Amino acid sequence: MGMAPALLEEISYDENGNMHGGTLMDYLVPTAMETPAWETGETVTPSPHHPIGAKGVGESATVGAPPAIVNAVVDAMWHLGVRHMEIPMTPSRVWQVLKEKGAALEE
Amino acid sequence: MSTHSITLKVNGEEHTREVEARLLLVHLIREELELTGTHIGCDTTSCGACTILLNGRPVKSCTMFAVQASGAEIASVEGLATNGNLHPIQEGFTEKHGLQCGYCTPGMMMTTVALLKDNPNPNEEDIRWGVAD
Amino acid sequence: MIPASFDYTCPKTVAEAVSLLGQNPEAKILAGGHSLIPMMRFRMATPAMLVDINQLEGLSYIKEEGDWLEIGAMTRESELDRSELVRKSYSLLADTTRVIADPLVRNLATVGGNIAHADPANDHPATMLAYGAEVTATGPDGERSIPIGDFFLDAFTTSLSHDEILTAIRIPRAVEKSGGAYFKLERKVGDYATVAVAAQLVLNGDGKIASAGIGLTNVGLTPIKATAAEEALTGKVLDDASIKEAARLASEVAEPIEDQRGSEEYKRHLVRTFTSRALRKAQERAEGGGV
Amino acid sequence: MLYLDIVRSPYAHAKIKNINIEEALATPGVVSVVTGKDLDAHGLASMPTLMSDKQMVLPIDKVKYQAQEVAAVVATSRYAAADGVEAVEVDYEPLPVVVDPFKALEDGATKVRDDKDSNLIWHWETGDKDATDKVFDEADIVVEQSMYIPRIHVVSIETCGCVASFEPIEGKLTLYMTTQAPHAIRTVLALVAGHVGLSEEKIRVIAPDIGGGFGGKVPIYPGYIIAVAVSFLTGKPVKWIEDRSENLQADSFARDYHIKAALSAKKDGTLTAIKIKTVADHGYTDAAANPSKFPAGLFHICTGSYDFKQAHVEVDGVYTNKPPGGIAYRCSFRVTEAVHCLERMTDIMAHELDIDPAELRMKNFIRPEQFPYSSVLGWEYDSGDYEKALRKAMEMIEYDKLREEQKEKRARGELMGIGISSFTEVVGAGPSKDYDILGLKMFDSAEIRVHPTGKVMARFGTKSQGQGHETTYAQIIAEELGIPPEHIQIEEGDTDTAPYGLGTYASRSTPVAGAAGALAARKIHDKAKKIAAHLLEASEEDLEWEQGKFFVKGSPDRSKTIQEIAFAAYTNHPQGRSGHLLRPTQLDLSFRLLHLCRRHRPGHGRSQDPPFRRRGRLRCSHQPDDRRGADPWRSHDGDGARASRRDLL
Repeated sequence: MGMAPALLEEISYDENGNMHGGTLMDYLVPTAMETPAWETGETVTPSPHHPIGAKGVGESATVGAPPAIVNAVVDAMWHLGVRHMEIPMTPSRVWQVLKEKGAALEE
Repeated sequence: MSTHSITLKVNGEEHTREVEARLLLVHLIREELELTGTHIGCDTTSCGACTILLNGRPVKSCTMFAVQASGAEIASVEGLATNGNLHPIQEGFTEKHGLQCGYCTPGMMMTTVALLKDNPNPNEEDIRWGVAD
Repeated sequence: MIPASFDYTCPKTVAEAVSLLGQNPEAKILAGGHSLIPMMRFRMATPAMLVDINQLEGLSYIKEEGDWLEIGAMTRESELDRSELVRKSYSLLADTTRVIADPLVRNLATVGGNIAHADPANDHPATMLAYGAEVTATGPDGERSIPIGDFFLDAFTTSLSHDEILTAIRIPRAVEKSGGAYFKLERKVGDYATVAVAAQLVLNGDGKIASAGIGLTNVGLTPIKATAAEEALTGKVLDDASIKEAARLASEVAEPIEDQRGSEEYKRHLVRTFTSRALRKAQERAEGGGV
Repeated sequence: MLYLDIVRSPYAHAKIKNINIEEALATPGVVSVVTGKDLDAHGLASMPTLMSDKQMVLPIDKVKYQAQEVAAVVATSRYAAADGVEAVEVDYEPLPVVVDPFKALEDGATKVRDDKDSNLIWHWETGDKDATDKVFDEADIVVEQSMYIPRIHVVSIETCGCVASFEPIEGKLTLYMTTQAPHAIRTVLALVAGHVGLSEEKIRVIAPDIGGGFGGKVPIYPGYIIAVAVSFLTGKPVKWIEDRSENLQADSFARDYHIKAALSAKKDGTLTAIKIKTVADHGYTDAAANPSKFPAGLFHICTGSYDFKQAHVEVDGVYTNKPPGGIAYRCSFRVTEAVHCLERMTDIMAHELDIDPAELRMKNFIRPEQFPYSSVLGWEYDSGDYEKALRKAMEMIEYDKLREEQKEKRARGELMGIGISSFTEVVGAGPSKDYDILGLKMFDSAEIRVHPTGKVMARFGTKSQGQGHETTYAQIIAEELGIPPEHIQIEEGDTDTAPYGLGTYASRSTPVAGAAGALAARKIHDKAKKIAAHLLEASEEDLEWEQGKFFVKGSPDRSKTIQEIAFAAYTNHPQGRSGHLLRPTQLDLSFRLLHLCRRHRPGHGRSQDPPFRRRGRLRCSHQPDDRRGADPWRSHDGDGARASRRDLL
C-alpha cells in the first residue's frame, strides 16, 4: 500500500555498477508483520465523460502513501530543523538525521 | 551425481519416482507429479509461494531436495478440496477476496491450514506472525 | 537457480555419517538445509556429496540432565519454540528462537545447523556465547566437548574437523534468579539481524550479579562474546551506571562494518541500546518478572 | 520441450573478447548455445524498446550493465540448461563504468552508447518558463528542495517467462507468456520478427492467469525474443522462466528520478507556481513505457490537485550503465514521482508559513465549481471534490485530536508526526490524442455474445493480473442487461479470441474496457428492445425496461425477459431482419476516453471503484468512437482497432 517504497525498497549500485539487493533477502518486500492495519473511506464524483462514471483507482494507495509517510516523519522532526527525508526512510537513515540534530537518545 | 528411487505420498496418493539427488522438491511436485498449484516465487526461501505440508508441517518446497521427502506425506493445495467441496480455508479466502493475483495464495492457504491446526482461535497478531514469510 | 549435481547419502547412524564424511573430503552435512540449499542454488556451494543427517536417530530432543539443558542438534527451531521447558526457564533461548528467519523456515531449520554454519549473522551463536554453552562433537574417536568460546574461528569456520558432526548443544541448567533476553533489529521478518544482542544474568541472593553473559550478532566476522562487559558487571548491582558501562564496553568490542543495514556508528549505537535493553529485561526476568 | 537459461554479465560495462561454448555444448542435455552473433545473422540481435530506443537482445561486442544477457543455453531440461550456463566461458575486458547520471552528463564522461552522441537521451520541458519566473519574482515566499526517488523494482511474485511454440507446418507461433498487454506484445513481436516470417496474423499470444504485473509485464525482455527465435529455428516449444534474481537484476526498473523543485506562494498560503528540474536515470536504454509524445510520461501532472497559475518542468533523460529503467510502476506513467515532489514541497511550504498542512491544501485545492478545469500544463480535469475528500479523511483519523496528542507528546520530548498527501492522477490510459505505445493509440475493446439461453460470453482487450476483471466486467454487463453476473463468462488474454486492446496497467481497464463493455451491452439492450417489440406486438415506444425484462407500459403482465428475447433472437426474429439480427449479437466496440481524472484521494487509504450507476441516471456525454456503431442493427467490427493498426503501418 505504498509503505514499501517509503520505508523498505531500494535498488542501488556501487561505483562499479554492482547492484545491491538482487534477491528478496535484500530487496525488502513487507510481510504481514510490517504492514499496518488501515481504514479506507471514499467520496464519489463520477466522471461525466464516462458511460458508467468510472475512474481508475488502481494505484490510489501506492501513489499517495510515500509522500504522506515522509511528510509524517518530517512533521515529527521539523522543530529539530529537519526539512526533508529521502526514501526509503530506513531506521539507520532516521537515526542518522536524529543524530545530526542532536536528538538521538542513548539508553 | 546420484539418482535415487523415492516413494512418497502426495495428497493421499503414493508415487514412486527415480530422481536426481539435486531435484528440488518443488520441481518434483510441479513437473514430475504435475501438481502445478504449488508455485515458485524466489530463490532464497523468502516468499512462501511454494509452501506445502510435509508430514503436517508447512515447509518451503523450494528449499528441500525431493530425495529428502522419500517416505514422507505431503499435502499440496490440490489436496485441500474433498469430493468436489472446497476446504473451509478455500471458501474463506474466496469470501474475503483473499486472492488478488492468486500466485502466492496456495502457499498462504497451506500455511493457514497449518496455523489453524495448531491454534484454532488465533488473534490478529497470531495470524500476522503465522503468515509472515 | 539450479544446484550443481552431487551424490546424496542418507546414513541411519552417526557412526555411518562420520565415516562417510571421513571418506569424502568434499562432502557436506545437510541438516535443515535452509542456509546450505540456497547457497547451492546460487552455486556458491557445490559440494560433491551431501550427507543428509535428517534420518539419524536420537538427535532431536530437549532435556534437562545434570547441570545442563541438552538440545539435540537436529531439534527443529519450531520444536524449541513450542517447548514449555524452554519458554519457562530459558527465556533468552526462547526469545532467540522466535526471531530466527520466519515460521516456515523454523519448521525445518535446526539448532545444530544454525550454530555449525557459523554465519556471524545467525542468531543462536550469540545466545550460546551468552549462556556459556558447550558443543558436543562426534567424530571417528567418539564424542568431545567444545566450549562455545572456542568454537567459532572465523566466518563460516568452526573448530569442528571435517569428519566431526555437531550432535548436541548444552546450556548450563537454569538456576534460581537467572534470566536472559535477546534483542534483535531486523529490517523485516525473515531478515538477518542488523544487530542483535543476547544477555544472560545470574543474580546472587543480595541482588548483585553473580555472572553475566553477553553475545553480539552480526557485528564481526564471528559472533562476539563481550567479555569485558561481562566482567565489568560481575559483582555489581545492575543500575543505570553499570548498564551504561557494560553497553559501552560491548559496543567497543563489536567490529561492525558499514553496509545496506547501516553505518558502523549506527550499529555500535544499536549494540549499546540493545545491550542496555537486554540487560534490563534479563534482570527483570531473573527477579521473577516478565517472560 | 526445450528449456532456455541465460548467461549474464558480471560486469556493468565490458568488451566481450570471446565466448567459449565448447564445454557448454559438451554438457549432457545441452542442445545449443545462442550468442548475439547467431541472432545477428537473422537480424534479431536488437529490438526496439517501448520508447523506440534500441535494446540488445544479445550483445555482439559489449555488455552495458551487470546481469545483462550475454548468451543463452538451450537444453532438454531446466537443470541441464543451468549446467550449460555454468560451463559457458566468457572473456571480458572491463571498461569504465558510469552509474551517476550527473557524471554521465559531464563533458568527457564515458559514453554508454556507441550509437549515440552523448549520454543525454533527451531534454524535455513544458510550461512557460518566463511566466513562471515572473511569478516567482513576485512571490512572498519561495521554498526549494532537492530530492531523490530511488530505483525500485516491480517484483511481481511471479517472474517473467514464456513458452514459445512455433509450428513450422502452419508457420504459426503460439506464445504463452506472463504479459499485461498480449495484443501489444503480438504487434511488437511482428515488428521485431516480421522480416523472418513472423507476420502478425501468424502470432497468437496467450496470457493465462499471471502472477502480478505492476507495469513490469508490459515490455518485452530479451529472454522472450530468444525463446521465440530458438523455437522458430528448431520448430520445438521453448520454455524460458526467469529466476527471481534475474528478474530483480535485469528487468526494467522504475523511478531513479533526481528532482530539484521550487515552490512559490503568497504570505497567506496561496500557492502560485512550481518549477521542477529533473534528471531521470534510464539506464543503458530508454525502455520507459511512456506515451511517445511525453518522454517523461505524465510527470507534468505535477500541479496535482492545486490551482496553480504557472508551472515549468524540465526533465533530462540520461543513459548510465544500469539495466533499463523508467517503467511505469504502481502509477500511471511517472505520476508517483510528480506527486512525491509536489506533496513534499507543499508540506515544506506549509511548515515554513506555519500554516496547518491540511489547511494549506484546502486553500489551494481546485474547487468543485471550477470543473471542468484546465491545468496550466495542459491537462483537463473532469470532476472532483477534493476538499470534501480531505475533510472526510481528517474526520476518519480524528485529525484535530491527533494534533493535540502531537502537541502533548512534543512537550514531553516525544516525536510524533502527521502526514498528509493528496494527489490527482491521470488514469484510464485511453485518450488517443495523449496516449500510445510505439504509435499504437490507446483504446480498448469489448465483444459480447449472448447465447440462445441468455448466457453471455464477453471478451476484452485487457488482461487481469488479479484486479478482478471477471467480477467487475460481469457486474457492468449484468447492470446493463439484467442478466445475472454468474451467467456472464469473461475472457481475456488470448489474442486469437479477444478483441484488440492495449492491456491492463495505469488503472485503465474499468475506465476504458469497462466502458466499451457498457456501450456494447447498451447496443444489445437496444436490439433486445426491437425483438421484444416484435414478440409483444407493441411498438418500441410503448415498452419499458425493468432490470431483466421489457414490458408494455400500463400492462406489466405483457412482458418478455432478456432470456426469452435472447432465445427469440435465434429462433423468432422480425421479418426482413433475419440473418442480420441473428448473428450480430457479436459487438466489438472500441472506446477512447478524452479525459479522465481520478477521484481525489487524500491520505493513503484504499478505495473501491465508484458504485455502478444505472444507465439513464448517468449518461455518457462523450463517446467519440461510438458514431459508427449508431445503427444497432449493424454489426460493428472494431474500427478503432483497425484504425490504430493503420496508424502503426
